[in-house]
Amino acid sequence: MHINITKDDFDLTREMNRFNHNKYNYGAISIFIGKVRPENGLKKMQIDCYPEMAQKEIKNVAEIARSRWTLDKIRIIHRYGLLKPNDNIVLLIIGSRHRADCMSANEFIMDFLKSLAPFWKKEIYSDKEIWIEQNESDLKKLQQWENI
Amino acid sequence: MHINITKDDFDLTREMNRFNHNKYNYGAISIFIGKVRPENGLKKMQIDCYPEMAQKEIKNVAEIARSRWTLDKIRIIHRYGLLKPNDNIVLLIIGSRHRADCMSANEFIMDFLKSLAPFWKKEIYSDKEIWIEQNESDLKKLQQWENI
Amino acid sequence: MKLKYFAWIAEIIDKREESLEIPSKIETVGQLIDYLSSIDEAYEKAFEKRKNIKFAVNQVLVNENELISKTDEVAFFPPMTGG
Amino acid sequence: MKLKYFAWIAEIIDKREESLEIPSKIETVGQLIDYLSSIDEAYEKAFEKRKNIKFAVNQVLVNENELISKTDEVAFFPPMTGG
Repeated sequence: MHINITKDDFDLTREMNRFNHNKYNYGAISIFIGKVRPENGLKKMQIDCYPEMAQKEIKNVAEIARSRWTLDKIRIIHRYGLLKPNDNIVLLIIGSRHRADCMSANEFIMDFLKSLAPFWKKEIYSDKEIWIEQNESDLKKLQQWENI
Repeated sequence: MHINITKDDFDLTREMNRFNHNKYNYGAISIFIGKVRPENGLKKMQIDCYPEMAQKEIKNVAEIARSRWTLDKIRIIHRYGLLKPNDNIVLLIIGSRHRADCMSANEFIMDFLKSLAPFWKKEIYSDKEIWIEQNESDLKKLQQWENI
Repeated sequence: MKLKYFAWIAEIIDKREESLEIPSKIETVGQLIDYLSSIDEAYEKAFEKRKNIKFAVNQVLVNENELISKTDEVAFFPPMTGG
Repeated sequence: MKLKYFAWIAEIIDKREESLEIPSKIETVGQLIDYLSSIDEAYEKAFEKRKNIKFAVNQVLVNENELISKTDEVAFFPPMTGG
């Protein structure tokens, strides 16, 4: 399991090479990439972070995913700092023997990461700055996992 | 929407560049890669295909996904022919504004592709050849989508 | 009529495709299967487990009652296992 | 005690972290919030909407009743919005 909380950008090709290192040879790989969505007039996105806690929480969530599904490798990168529209924020690569496992784990980890990992986003426009609030639908998604 | 039924291998980096072409700028990208899973003693995997029908069926399924979720771009490559363990079989890249859309659509398309797209896999061992049979759990997954 | 076979069905029949003159009384896919099975043992063997066979007319999945005509492309194959 | 603040809480308090001597009668996170709010308006304002604040002791999410000691790192932040 590899978890990296960083200000640096990531490159999918390089990360896939690292993921495939050591003869990775299972059948299914699920990848998710989250970027700064270009909203009307959005200049920058500030992502605040508590890195020591983020590392712990993401590791916890990934361990839970491992206990729920049969997973091979997990690679997670989450950026923080001052980003521009279309910049990468998060990368999640999960490998498993069967596709359902890596796909479900991918969704699960992203849902939990969204509400449990200590990151906070601020949208910066030319005339205002807005801290994004946690949204209802994200919380509902979390609860769904508890009923499975 | 781009659908390619081909004997040729694909390269994730090149396909991502094509996907991102024309200023792709939404927030979420979900990728799935399916490979030939190296089973004990497996020498080759023969994938038979009815290309004209595959093109139609995959397009249909992608259109249904588009009608169910808010998706931006879809790129699907499915290979056929004689493959080796660990070779690429299928690549699916879906972009959307919100992560739930591209993740669900990715799972949906793979589930349907598995049972509706005309591809047939034969495992080739040194002493035997086995046509893979459709499995129960794949059919159950399909039914789940109908109840949503 | 253009006929196509895939996977183990193609192996048993030992052809991937062929063009056949089909008697005009053969109106449905089901009747076509019965007819083919009657003219050659290879078809009979291939179509033996009827429930395990799917068919498409002009690249669209259909059931046994689907009407067919001379200009159609009819394909026979096992349940799909791609992806 | 080492205190950390994030997002708009850090902006209102105008600090990202500090080390403070906390009176020994302060035993829980809830009491710490009350104490900080009593000594300076900035804390009071930051902690005003108590329901909107989460806290971690030594990088673990806890509730207001969590016991704290001098050597702990206590962090205050809004609900997370990463991913």
